[in-house]
Amino acid sequence: GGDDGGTTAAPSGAPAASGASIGKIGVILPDSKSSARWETADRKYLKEAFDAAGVESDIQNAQGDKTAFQTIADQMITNGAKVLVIVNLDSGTGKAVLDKAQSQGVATIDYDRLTLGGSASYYVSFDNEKVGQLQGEGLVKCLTDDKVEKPIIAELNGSPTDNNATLFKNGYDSVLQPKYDSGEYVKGPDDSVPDWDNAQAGTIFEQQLTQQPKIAGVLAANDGLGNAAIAVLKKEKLNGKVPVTGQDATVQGLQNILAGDQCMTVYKAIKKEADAASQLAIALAKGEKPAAPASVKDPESNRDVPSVLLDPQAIYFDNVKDVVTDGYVTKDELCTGDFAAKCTEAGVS
Amino acid sequence: MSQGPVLELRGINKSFGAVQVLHDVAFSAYSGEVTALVGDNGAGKSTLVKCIGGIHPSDTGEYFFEGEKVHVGGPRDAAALGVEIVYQDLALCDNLDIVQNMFLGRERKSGLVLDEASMEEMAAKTLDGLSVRTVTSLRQHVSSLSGGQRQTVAIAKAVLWNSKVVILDEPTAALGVAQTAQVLELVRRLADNGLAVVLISHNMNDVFAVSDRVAALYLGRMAAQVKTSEVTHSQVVELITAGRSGELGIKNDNGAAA
Amino acid sequence: MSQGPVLELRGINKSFGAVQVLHDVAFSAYSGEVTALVGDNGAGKSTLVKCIGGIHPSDTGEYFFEGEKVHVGGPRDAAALGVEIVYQDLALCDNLDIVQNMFLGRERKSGLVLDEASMEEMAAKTLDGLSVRTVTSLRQHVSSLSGGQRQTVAIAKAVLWNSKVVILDEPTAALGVAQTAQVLELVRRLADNGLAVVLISHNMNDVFAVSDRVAALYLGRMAAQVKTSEVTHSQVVELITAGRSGELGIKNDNGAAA
Amino acid sequence: MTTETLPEQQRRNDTSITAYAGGYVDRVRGGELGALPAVFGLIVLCVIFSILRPAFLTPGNFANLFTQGAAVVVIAMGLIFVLLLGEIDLSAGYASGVCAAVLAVSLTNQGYPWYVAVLAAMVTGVVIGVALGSLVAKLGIPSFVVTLAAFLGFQGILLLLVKGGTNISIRDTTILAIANKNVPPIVSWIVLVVGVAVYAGIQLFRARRRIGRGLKADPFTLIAFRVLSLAVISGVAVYVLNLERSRNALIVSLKGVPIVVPIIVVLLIVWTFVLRRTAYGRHIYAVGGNAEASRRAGINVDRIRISAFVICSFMASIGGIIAASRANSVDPNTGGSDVLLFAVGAAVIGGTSLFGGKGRALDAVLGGAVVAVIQNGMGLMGYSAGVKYVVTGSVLLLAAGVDALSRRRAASTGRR
Amino acid sequence: MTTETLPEQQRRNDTSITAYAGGYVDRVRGGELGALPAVFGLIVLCVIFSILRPAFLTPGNFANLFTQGAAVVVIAMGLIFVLLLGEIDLSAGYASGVCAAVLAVSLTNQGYPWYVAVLAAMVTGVVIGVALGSLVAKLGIPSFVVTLAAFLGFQGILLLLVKGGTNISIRDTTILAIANKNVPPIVSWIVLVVGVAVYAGIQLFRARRRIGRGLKADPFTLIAFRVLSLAVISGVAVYVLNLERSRNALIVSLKGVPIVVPIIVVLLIVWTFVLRRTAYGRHIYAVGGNAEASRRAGINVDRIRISAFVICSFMASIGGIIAASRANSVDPNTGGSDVLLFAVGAAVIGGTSLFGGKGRALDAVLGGAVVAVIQNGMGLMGYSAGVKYVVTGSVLLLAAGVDALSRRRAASTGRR
Ligand SMILES: Nc1ncnc2c1ncn2[C@@H]1O[C@H](COP(=O)(O)OP(=O)(O)OP(=O)(O)O)[C@@H](O)[C@H]1O
Ligand SMILES: Nc1ncnc2c1ncn2[C@@H]1O[C@H](COP(=O)(O)OP(=O)(O)OP(=O)(O)O)[C@@H](O)[C@H]1O
Ligand SMILES: [Mg+2]
Ligand SMILES: [Mg+2]
Repeated sequence: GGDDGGTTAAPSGAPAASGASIGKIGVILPDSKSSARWETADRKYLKEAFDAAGVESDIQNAQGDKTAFQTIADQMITNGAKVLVIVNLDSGTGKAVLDKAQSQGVATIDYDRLTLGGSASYYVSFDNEKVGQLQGEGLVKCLTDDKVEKPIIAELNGSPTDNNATLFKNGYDSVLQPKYDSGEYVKGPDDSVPDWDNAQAGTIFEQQLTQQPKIAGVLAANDGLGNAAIAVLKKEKLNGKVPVTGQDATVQGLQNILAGDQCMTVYKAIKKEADAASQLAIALAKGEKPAAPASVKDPESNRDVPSVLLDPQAIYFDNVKDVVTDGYVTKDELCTGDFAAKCTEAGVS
Repeated sequence: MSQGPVLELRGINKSFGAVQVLHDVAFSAYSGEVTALVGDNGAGKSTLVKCIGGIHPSDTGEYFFEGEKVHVGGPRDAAALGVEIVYQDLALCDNLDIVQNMFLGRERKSGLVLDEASMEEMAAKTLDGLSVRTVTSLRQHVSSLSGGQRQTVAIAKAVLWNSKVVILDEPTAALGVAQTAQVLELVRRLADNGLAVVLISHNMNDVFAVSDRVAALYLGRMAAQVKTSEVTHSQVVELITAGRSGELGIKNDNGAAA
Repeated sequence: MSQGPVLELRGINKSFGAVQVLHDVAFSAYSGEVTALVGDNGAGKSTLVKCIGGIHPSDTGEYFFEGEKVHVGGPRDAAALGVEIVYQDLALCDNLDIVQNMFLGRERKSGLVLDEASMEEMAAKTLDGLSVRTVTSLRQHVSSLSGGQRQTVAIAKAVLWNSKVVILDEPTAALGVAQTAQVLELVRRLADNGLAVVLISHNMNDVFAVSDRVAALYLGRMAAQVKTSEVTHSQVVELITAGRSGELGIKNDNGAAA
Repeated sequence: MTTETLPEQQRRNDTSITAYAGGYVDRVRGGELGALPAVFGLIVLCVIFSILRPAFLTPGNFANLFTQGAAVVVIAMGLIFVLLLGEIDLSAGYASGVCAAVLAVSLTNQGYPWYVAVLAAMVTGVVIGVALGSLVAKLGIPSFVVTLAAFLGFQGILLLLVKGGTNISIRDTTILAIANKNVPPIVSWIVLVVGVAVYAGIQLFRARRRIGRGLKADPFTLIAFRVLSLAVISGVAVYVLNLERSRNALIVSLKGVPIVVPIIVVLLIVWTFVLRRTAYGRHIYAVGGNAEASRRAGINVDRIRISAFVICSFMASIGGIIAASRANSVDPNTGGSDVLLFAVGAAVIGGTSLFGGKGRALDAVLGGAVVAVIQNGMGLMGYSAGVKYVVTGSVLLLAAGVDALSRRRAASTGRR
Repeated sequence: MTTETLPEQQRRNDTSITAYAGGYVDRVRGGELGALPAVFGLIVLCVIFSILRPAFLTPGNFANLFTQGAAVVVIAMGLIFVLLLGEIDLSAGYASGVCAAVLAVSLTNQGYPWYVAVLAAMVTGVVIGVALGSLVAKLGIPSFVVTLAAFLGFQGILLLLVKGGTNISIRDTTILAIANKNVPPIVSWIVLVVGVAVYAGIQLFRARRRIGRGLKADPFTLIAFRVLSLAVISGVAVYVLNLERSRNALIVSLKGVPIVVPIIVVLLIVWTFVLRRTAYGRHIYAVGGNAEASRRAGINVDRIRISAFVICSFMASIGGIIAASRANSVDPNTGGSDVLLFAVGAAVIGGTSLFGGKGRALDAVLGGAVVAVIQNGMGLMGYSAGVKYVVTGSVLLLAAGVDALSRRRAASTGRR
């Protein structure tokens, strides 16, 4: 937390004066509701990195609204940004923004999401399909540990309007589908949760369970959805018996893992991603042309986009401590009340 | 002058839920004559008028116009027949001005565009004839008019058209002395021009001053429809308050209203 | 019986936007007397009543009640002084029934709970006294009432309370013969009981039948306020339509309304 | 001049049940349908879902229905006060979210006991209501604009409270119990019997008093019929809810009336009482029906307006607490997405008018039930996201269409 | 009995500009404020933002304002027809999304030329309007419920059209030009001159005709003043938009009036004409003011209702096309999130009443401008997500508060 104080302070310092040296960097985050990471982690880390380099920055959030997304981009260009770092809401608006920036001589970076057919100079990301894959593998691991025979799997997918949710689903289905096909697992209910809304997720999962009382594993696309499923399972004291997956390594998710209610979560070391992006951005702002370690082929334009790709990490009870060690979650937040003992057990220090 | 009635209703029944308001009512209006429709409060006069105007569908009953049986399913049907009505609750649109209200539903156009100038001219002429002195502007919203001014607008609206039957439901209730005289004069003039005029009023002087026939409703039943010249003031009052007067009126009055 | 007036207004001016409706109007009402307020349509009678009732704030002017200067900022202030008004546009809530409307704002309670039974009883008694025969149920919504029935409910609502001044704005406009007689009788009775009654009416017969004083408004100016016994029928009509009559009335009438 | 007896008086003694039943049929035919259309729509929906998915008819699903619909019903109940005035509160959903966040922060971050946290949430609701109501009543800004601004503002406050998008878990067992635990069967039976007895007592007492004063009263047979229906319907509901519905009854027994049910019943009784039996409730209807007439009748219209917003936001805070309990956590979406639309929709489907002056607390429950049944039933169908939206919309339209068609008569008799 | 001259007639010749100006001041004092409050709120906002962020005042930002606000303004303009009747269309946002999706599918997936695709989108809009309008007018289901169902249904249809979560790119240059290209400067000057001349001509012609008939007409000085103001304001706007606003003009020149501007101006003129100068427009106001009186006047109320929904959905389709052009793509969120609330909010801020009977096409533009300025200005401020929501809400309230306070007098003179 604590992001508001920092950002509001920045623009109040005279923008034109200090920006003259190496120009300003604009960052557009996608929303604040699909995942906690944007406002709590990305904003913080990017800000820290820019401040440390003494570069002026403007970090804004489009709140899931494409129109707002484009408006913010317009405003940043108006405000004199030299580099634009965007997390697109969809490739269409993303491309519109990138093209407009390019036409105005503003350098661009695709952050976390590749804009198909876009013109970004660089792409920095975790692999979203990989995230899904880890979730699928995690669920398989927990089910195998519990030695469940022919488990019925329920899937709680992310927002139907969110392309990332589709990517996650591609990832975990690539693990689960072969098992369904071979008859090892049974495919149960499979629903999307509008707006990643946890309250609706609760109702949806409750109905999945009514429809199919023998659900033995839940693939929930993030920690919030996972928690909603766990809340329902708790009513029947099925929590801990039915493994549930997650994503984002939120305090809530980690605590659920410590309590044994959640099987795993996927941790994306956002600091690394943010650092990589901010380094590229600063270099671009200085007029340099840094090299990238990898490249990704844009399937739409067949362009090789210079890229920095980072690996997501699956978190189970045993390696919860990694997240704390990384500083992504503090021990104080995590090990409150009853969780202190669990933390010790899990080796969190 | 009296041939057959231009407007004739037979056997009209009308209930609102459990309450029967009109019982087997017959009513006629003749061209060139003023028919006064009288009755106590709640007798069903306005309801009868609304049935004539197609506002309420009647439950049963027949509707003849110029001798032919017609079906009036809504206000547009009535207007098409040439029946103009001033309702007691003065159906005006408060958010429109005087001219707009007067021409509502029958705006004058030149091409696609409204012909405001000619409408304003006609409205001014009609209102002038009704003794309204205090209206500051014809472009005033009717919501800001006094009670009498509203009533005048409603009357002016109804007499602006070439119709065959004009029905006025208590048109002078809110009018001043001079305006009332003007409206009564207008009523007479309309009848003399060959229209059938129906006038609802509680004022017996007015009724006797202008009407040719009197129809008295008593608790939803038609007590009598007679020539004005054949009855006296007090007979009509008796018909209104008791439903009968000597020979006239409802024979077997059991007094049940509902 | 006449000491000082219980209600007195002085120098009331009231404009709506560009239109000045009341010009320096003075008006008094005396306990035990019926004051008739007359005037042509749009003369400003209802506006004056609304200023008394606190519905519209007057632009300038003084308001005395029982000899003391008071400020009436809204309907609640007027009601607190003991002024009850029946407005011409009958302020009733269409979505409530007769009893609910009659006791609106002054419901009877036993403890926290509304005392429906006693309210219904009182309402029935009051309405019985006003000759309403056709109301089927006191629990009928007022939206389904006839014009006269609505007016009766509004009158009954105002006379239900122990007030010092009762103002009736054209109370008999929609009423039948019998009901009008009842209301006029009621007006007289209220005055005889020591209340100050103000009656607005366009009917000169009614005015002369019950009133002790006549106040005539002409185009927003007070033309005259005189004892009824001292003027003739035609003098009052002249005051209404021309603003003066011989000695009486506005001296330098320039006829400008606006 | 004649002083005949009022027909009213003639009717006063005509209080037989047949006359009453006849009157009811007439009223229904005349368009005063009350709860009928919503109930009818509800029955149609339930029959359809039961046929398509037998799981719909299980006791477990019946219990789920209540907890799933509770928050929307409670918010809708508050909204009815605002709607009765012809106003709207777009922010009620996020207001519930903010209150839930206050609850969660007090409980989890600050470690206060549950009653302090609940109090804090409710006070937040009241404060919000006072602020919104004052802006609408005193400044005269249209409520749509005020609450649209609040809708945005509260979204921000919610985000700030939950620190930019994290979920705050709720672990307090008392709060969690609200939406997740049940009343012991024996208690529910006792409450049911006492409740029905009290209801019967009040009805009889009132009828006695009216007859004592010579007024028309409900016939005793009708009262008996009402009491009996209440007893049967609630008895069946309690019986079904008291059946074992656990999937593994050996490990954990799951039976009883969910705790939210008595909460909703109490709120329904309280607000119905307020609206129908107090002067305040009467004034709400009056202001909604004709604000100017109410002002002339001496009602303090501003105060009524403000109070309605206070009640609305207060109920939103309770809705927020229920939602937080049900989700075991609070996140920036709590009270967001379609909560508000569904709550207003519930009120309107129940029969409340958006133009003011017409509505009952029961509307929220009936309309909320329709919304909850649709969502519950659709959850069993296993459609893909797109199809699900389309079918949900169509079903909603179907339920509302049944309602509208059965109300058609109302229009034809001139009452709208 | 006396036939005095009407004061009206006395006044008819009193057409001097001073009398007129006096009348205007009186009208304003009397509460007939027209566009003043919204304009005033707009100016306050612009001043504040300009002081806080000088970048707000650049030509580039001025041009952005138009493209940013265009879709909402267009949708709001259609909504005004529905609001004028006292109805609501919750589905207008997603209807624009569906139409945009039809456009995108026709263009990109089916490869039709742009005019076919635009036609398909518009026809979709009209069909939607007919469906919604018929359900409201013929079946009598409350519009809130019908359009809530449609709101859900269209979300689903949109998802199905764009196949779950992906998006469809638009590459057709004609469509892309709508929101992204500009009118050549010379053309805009010519159109401006011709437009002002035509306006002046119409005004003069009308005044002549009225005077010819002996009616009160606007004095020539007033007409001159109006024409001059129009010329100056639009002249300045065109001048600023024709300035070079590219940041590196060598690479690419960026100047001219964005193409959406003439589109909005044309729509504004057309709908203003329809509402003010045709019988149809008159009937819209009449039905919104008093549906029963309109029915009695012989107006086909059902047809008016249906047509209003048709216009609303048709305008939504145009809004959708503009949105698609601006976003270069269509995805399942097109027309979603707060588009609808902002559109209704724009209409209400502009001065349209939700109770019907009061509103103008211009309201959509003025209110839309307020909304666009707020979003534009907030985009320059660099707040975090939560703070931004809160500040946006407060600023909206501020703009509406200015409006409400300046309208206060209206209430005190008894006109609401
Ligand atoms: N929509 C309605 N629903 C129920 N009852 C109604 C409705 N409209 C009218 N009534 C009842 O029908 C009866 C006749 O009403 P109507 O308005 O026709 O009387 P009226 O003769 O015009 O009386 P008035 O002289 O007072 O205007 C009244 O008792 C009234 O209460
Ligand atoms: N709110 C308002 N705005 C503008 N003008 C108004 C308003 N209210 C009344 N007027 C005007 O003030 C004048 C006086 O109206 P008022 O209602 O007081 O007349 P009145 O004497 O009661 O007439 P009537 O006998 O017709 O009821 C009328 O010309 C009317 O048009
Ligand atoms: Mg009548
Ligand atoms: Mg008057």
